[in-house]
Amino acid sequence: MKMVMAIIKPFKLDEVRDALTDLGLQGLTATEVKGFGRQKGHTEIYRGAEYEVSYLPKVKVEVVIEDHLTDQVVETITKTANTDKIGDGKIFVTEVYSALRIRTGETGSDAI
Amino acid sequence: MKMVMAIIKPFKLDEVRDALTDLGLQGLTATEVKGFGRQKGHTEIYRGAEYEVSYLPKVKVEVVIEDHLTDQVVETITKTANTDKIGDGKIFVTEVYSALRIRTGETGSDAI
Amino acid sequence: MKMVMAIIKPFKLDEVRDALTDLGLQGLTATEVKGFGRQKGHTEIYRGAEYEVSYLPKVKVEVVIEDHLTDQVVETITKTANTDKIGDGKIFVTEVYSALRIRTGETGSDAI
Amino acid sequence: MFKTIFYTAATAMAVLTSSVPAFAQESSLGSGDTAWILTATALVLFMTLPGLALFYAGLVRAQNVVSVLMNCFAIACVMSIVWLIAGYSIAFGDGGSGNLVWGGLGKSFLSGVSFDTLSGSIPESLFFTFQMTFAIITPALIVGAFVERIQFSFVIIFSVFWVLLVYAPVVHWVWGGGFLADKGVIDFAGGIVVHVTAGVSALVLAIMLGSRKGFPNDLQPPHNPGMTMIGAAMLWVGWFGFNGGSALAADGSAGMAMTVTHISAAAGAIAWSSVELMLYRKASLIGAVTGMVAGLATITPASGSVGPVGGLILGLAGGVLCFTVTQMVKKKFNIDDSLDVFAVHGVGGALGTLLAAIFVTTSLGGVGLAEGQTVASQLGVQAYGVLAVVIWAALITWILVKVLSTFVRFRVSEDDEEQGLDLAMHGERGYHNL
Amino acid sequence: MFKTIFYTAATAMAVLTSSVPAFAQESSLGSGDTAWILTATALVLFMTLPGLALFYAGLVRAQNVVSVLMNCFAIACVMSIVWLIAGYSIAFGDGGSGNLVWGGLGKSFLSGVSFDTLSGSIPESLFFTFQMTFAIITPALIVGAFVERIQFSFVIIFSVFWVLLVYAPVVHWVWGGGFLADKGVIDFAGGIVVHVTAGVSALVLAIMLGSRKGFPNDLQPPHNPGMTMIGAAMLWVGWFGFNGGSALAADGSAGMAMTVTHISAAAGAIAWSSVELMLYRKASLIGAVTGMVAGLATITPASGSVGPVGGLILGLAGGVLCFTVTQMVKKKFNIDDSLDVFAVHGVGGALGTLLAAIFVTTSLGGVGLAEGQTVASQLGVQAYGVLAVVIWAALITWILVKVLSTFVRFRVSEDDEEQGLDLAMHGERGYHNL
Amino acid sequence: MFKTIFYTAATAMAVLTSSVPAFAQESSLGSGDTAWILTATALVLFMTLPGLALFYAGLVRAQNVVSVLMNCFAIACVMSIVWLIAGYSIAFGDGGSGNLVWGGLGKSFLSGVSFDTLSGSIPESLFFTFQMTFAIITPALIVGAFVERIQFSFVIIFSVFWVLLVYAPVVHWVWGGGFLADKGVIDFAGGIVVHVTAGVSALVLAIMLGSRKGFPNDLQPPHNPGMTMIGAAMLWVGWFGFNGGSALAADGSAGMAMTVTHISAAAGAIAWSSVELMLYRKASLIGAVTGMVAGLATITPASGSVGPVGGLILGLAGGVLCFTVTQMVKKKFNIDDSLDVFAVHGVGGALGTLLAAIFVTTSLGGVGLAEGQTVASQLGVQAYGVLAVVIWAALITWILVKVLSTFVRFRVSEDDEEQGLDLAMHGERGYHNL
Ligand SMILES: Nc1ncnc2c1ncn2[C@@H]1O[C@H](COP(=O)(O)OP(=O)(O)O)[C@@H](O)[C@H]1O
Ligand SMILES: Nc1ncnc2c1ncn2[C@@H]1O[C@H](COP(=O)(O)OP(=O)(O)O)[C@@H](O)[C@H]1O
Ligand SMILES: Nc1ncnc2c1ncn2[C@@H]1O[C@H](COP(=O)(O)OP(=O)(O)O)[C@@H](O)[C@H]1O
Repeated sequence: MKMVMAIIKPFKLDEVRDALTDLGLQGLTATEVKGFGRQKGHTEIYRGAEYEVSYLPKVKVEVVIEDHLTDQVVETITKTANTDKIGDGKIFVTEVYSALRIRTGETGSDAI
Repeated sequence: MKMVMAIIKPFKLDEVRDALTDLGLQGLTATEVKGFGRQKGHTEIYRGAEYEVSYLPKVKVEVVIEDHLTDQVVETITKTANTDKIGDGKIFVTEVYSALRIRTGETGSDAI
Repeated sequence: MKMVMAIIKPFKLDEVRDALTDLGLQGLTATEVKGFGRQKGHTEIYRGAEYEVSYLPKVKVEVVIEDHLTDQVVETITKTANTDKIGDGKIFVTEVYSALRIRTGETGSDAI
Repeated sequence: MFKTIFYTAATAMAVLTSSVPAFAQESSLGSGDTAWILTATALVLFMTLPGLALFYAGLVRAQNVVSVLMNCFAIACVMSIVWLIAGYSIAFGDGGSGNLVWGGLGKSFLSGVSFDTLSGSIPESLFFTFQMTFAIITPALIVGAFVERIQFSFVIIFSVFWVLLVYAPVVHWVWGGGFLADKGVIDFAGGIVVHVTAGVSALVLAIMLGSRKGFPNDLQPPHNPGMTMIGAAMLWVGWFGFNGGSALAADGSAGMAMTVTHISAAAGAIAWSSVELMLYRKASLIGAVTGMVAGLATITPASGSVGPVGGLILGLAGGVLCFTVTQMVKKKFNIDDSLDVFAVHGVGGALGTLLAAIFVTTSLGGVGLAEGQTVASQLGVQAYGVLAVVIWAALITWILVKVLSTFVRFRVSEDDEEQGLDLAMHGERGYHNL
Repeated sequence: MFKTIFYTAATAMAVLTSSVPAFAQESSLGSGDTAWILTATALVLFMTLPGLALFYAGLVRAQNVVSVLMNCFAIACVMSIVWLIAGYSIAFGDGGSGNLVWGGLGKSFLSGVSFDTLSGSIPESLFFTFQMTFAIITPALIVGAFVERIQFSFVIIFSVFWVLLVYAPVVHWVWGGGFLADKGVIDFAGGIVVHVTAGVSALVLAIMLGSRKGFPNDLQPPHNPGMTMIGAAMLWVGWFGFNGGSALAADGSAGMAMTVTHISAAAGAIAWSSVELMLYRKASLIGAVTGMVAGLATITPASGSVGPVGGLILGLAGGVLCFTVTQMVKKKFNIDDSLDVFAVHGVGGALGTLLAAIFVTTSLGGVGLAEGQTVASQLGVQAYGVLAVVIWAALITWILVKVLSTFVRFRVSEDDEEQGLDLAMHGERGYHNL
Repeated sequence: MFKTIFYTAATAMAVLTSSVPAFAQESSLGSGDTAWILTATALVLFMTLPGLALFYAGLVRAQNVVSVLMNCFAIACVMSIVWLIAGYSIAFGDGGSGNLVWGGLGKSFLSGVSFDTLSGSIPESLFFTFQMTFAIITPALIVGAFVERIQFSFVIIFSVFWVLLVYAPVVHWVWGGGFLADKGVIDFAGGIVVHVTAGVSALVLAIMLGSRKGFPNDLQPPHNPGMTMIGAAMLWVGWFGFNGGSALAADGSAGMAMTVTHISAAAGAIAWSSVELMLYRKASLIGAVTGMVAGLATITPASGSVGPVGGLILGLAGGVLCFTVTQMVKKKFNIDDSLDVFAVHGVGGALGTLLAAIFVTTSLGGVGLAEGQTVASQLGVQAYGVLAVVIWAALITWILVKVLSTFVRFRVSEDDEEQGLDLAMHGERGYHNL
């Protein structure tokens, strides 16, 4: 199995989730994160003092899938999360050694 | 080494941590996440307008362990986090290439 | 490619990021997490009732890099995040199978 | 307010005012009355700052919380100066031959008003400030229509013209001796003057501005219902000053106004919650406090005329009707009057204005109709008043938006809307919790 | 309140009232007094909405914040209508031959009360509304006992019966000419009427409902101490209206009531913080504001009788005693009176009621005992009053819970408790910060 | 306050007081005046609790929110007792031969003050409590200078001495018949007494304590601008009691004080926002509310003397000047007066005190100079007053810090500063949102 981890813009989460559901995926996990990258943060000024906010709010999507779906999933996310603007994010794929559904104890591809 | 990543129900965190401590593990990291899965979110109605909240609050537990503990740890989490209800969550296991304790520079199994 | 995942003290985030930027890295992702480890939490007392807060606020830094940078990155983080006090955190390294920049579709080391 | 009473219910008032001897001579200061209006002024300012601001801010996304607070705050500041420069004069000046339509500019900058000038039994400086707090909250009410997508500078510029061209003239018509006062319209504390003007203009603005991205099915829920409830509670408390203070005296009229105001607020909340319970099997906090505001808007014009049972019935009616219209505006007409300004304030204010004609009768516990009026004739007068103001407010708002939007940007860019107005308009974020 | 004074301290009051000529003739409206009670009414409503609501809401889990706010808000709405329908009449009506125990139903719906009906020197409509705000906050205080696990509908139904069967009768006994007034009980602003009734009923409810899951060792800490402090600050400010307004006049009695109230609040906070410092080496914000409430509950019954030094001592005593009982209830008796209603309000109110008998004496700076009373005899009267009300409140609460819980669900399901009442009961969440 | 008026502007006041007959005989209680000061007292307490506390708490890191709230709350409690024990007596007692510098200890514990003792037309107990709320907010203002790094116990101990040695004497000098009153200094509601004393002492403290870690380039932004705005709104509303209440009567002076206060607040906000717009192209919420406070601080000393146009100009001047000094303190002098107490309060208060000499003239709409004064001579008196108090406040603060810091820890450890004072000092955290 693989875990596809995508860092995307927060307002794209719903679209990405819908697109993955359309592929037949049943679950994913999302986390609010702070992104540092080429896209720069901003400066806030309070009473004339400047405060650098160097990060941007992003969402990290983690979805575990069967190996053969990898390309399809990566492609789908790429297409859906794209806005053609800097800061659209990244997709990383890692290997998952095993998976298990807590409720039933099922493992492997039954678990995801 | 392995990283066991478990997505569980938030109120199970304390129990899971206690159970892992009983196994002799000394540390873990928990993150608040939003889970999308078979267990569905809910609808909130404000002034007659419906708002779908499609995710559920979950906690992601990440714990890095020596290889030989993998089965035991997975089993322990499975048992402790189980409520027999949908949405109990998943356990994923991935490979960890190396580990290091920042304070001392120790590496490998000494680091965790 | 590798993903270096470091659990550090929150106020060290800025320094770590600056140090990695100095190495030429262009991006990373940070997440607020709750750490459980040798460093213990604290007890809060409200109206005479005690509440154990067993976790500590930590920040998880995830940065994906080319393989040959691994040692350098781990070393840099170790040096920067160190305060010589308990709870300084850990660094874990995992294998990344592939990377992709959503905006451009670039992959591999171009993507990070 | 008090002038209306003079025109429409002089006989009935005789009973009340008998206990306030100072009233007769007009020229002596009543320290009890002054004490109460000083307080009432503080209470009505409190309704906007922070009451209404919080009420509205809790209902938007977390990325727009600063923007909503800032809209209300900036309106409060700018309208105060506008009121000093010309608003008060237009509303309460002596318009001479044109007095039926406006009060002229003779009282600009409070010219001629000194420390010891009186207005009834209170200092005129105080009457000015009390009225200023009304001139603050009325344009601030409109904010609910255009949150999360409007350009900040447009809000301010629009509000300035709106207060001068819609609000101040209508105040003059109803409370300043203008043509509606002449007709005998009953509007004790601003059902027409405040709620109908704001509600109608809000609807027009919402239509012209267009819906928020995601309306109606993909919006984010109110980010902080508790904040909305705090604001609502402050509105309730402050409304005692709004309606009770409109008696312009510390007397039985103020006391009864406070009583019926309270009863109507409670009844409005109960009505709205009951409808929710029937429809959704759950009563929400946001629903309850919205019903409360509906009850308050409904009682406002009638709060000097009706008794406790009248208050109860107006509150219940307001709660149910405003709920219904809220649904219609969103679902039938697909209009994104985002925080329901028209449905709650416009409709509530109009409803109360009409019902006042019925519940003012002594048989229903009210102070009684003015001499020569019947329920039917008074109802006609009330409807006439509402209609005239609806047309005026809608028309001027439409013209103002058309004209101003050629000079000032009206709506923010899509990117700014997505990111939230806090950063885009004010360079601030509402929450930094790490 | 003022009636008590007539019964118990007529001589002492003569001094005070001499400066309020209107008092003698009873039939003329005092605009200064009216101004103050209008204000005081707003202040007391402010104590509940949003004061108490915030005070309590900050102390629970983030998943129950809406629920606590909604409990307080809904109680405020429903009790207002109950007060109009029958509560006020039971409390302040003329019960004829049964007047020692209740006031009958003759004043239901304020029947017979018009715009110019007076009660003392203020409009009766105002007196009604002022008292209504007390009838709101008293059942709202009980909310602290059952948060995070009670069924919402039970709260409302229970509160209706409780106000009619416990609160309104006790008001009549003490302030409405009932048997405790007859005995000469001193309870200026509601130590017995408000704090003892609420505190005792809270304890009974907490026992019958059972503890929250996780009590006592595995609870989550208060989710927002700052929210609790905001609420506490509003309680302090509002209490000026509560105690100062209970003079029902703007005079020296009101002034001194405000002074001793303030001193006692400050002293209570200092006392509680000092105990914390000694025990834990840290003074917490939640501790300080809890001590403040203890000081306020303690001074309440005595606030028309004692001088500044009396206020200081009552506050210190209240802070220390309430802290102690807080520990006992939780740790010794293992009762989850979740937000310490009994320990803070019940105990504080009773303590102040007893100490009033001592500090009322002129040698200690008070207004003096009523003619014919000694400290000992007055202490007996006070103890009798507290005891009678403790028994009545406990008994009726017990019966009410037994009976009502056969019709209405009392406690939520375990799942709902875990998930939090906000979603389970109201379909809302308190915080949506993304 | 009122005494100043007697000394400095007796002629002008004659006009005003003519409408308050009770004033002449001094011995009879005015229930309208009393009603207003009861209210004003509640309003001024509300300014600190929770107003100022929230205003400040929103500006710090989330890890210090409890600490800031606790500082304000604890100061309120402790200063109340200090005021009872000695502060009031030092300020308003009769100092006999030393009366030019202090009032002695004859009124300690309100000795000799009973329920019916009057001060002017209000109960002296009420005058005491009204003044107490000033003695609370003034040291609480200083909190802004040392947040996020000071030891809690130092705050309390320092404040006790500061109120006794700086605040109470200065009150005596200006309002209690001391040497500045003698000179004829105009300071209606505390420009010198409150804002200059607090501002100057804040600056000295900030310098002696040193900057926060990360100052000036690496600080975290205000964690909750909305919280700051809520506090600011409460300050605005409460300031009506502060300035309007300083008339100590419900009359034209109070009415006009409220009017000019409001106008100046609005003008200050507009001025500050305009500067921001010019410099940064965005107007921030925090900027607007800071300008509002600057406008309020500026009008405070002049609020009994100037007319509406005076209020407008003072507000604008205050907004611009305070903004400028804010920048200078931080950027030029590199002083971490963290929440700009000196730049906003110290400078605003001093500016208003000086400008009062100009705008008091009848030709500019004011009440007129005292007999025998010219603008120039009055300006001299005002400058003399400001200077004397600046020196005294700075000197005593410096000595106090030097002496006290040898007994009590002054600044927390670096670890505690990093972790935040909430946990380190109070064992609490501000937010627990899971
Ligand atoms: N090497 C990396 N490792 C982990 N996360 C990264 C890395 N580079 C970028 N990111 C994440 O991706 C986000 C977008 O990257 P950025 O460089 O801003 O734009 P783009 O994706 O268009 O190249 C960043 O905010 C950060 O969260
Ligand atoms: N394929 C997946 N990849 C990542 N996370 C998943 C995946 N499937 C489920 N999850 C996580 O597990 C949680 C529980 O899954 P769900 O399908 O609701 O119930 P169950 O665990 O009982 O099958 C989800 O809320 C989500 O956070
Ligand atoms: N085995 C582990 N797996 C995952 N995270 C861990 C593990 N051990 C420790 N951590 C994380 O590292 C943090 C620091 O660890 P701790 O034992 O407190 O101190 P130190 O790093 O000095 O050994 C913890 O708070 C936790 O977040």
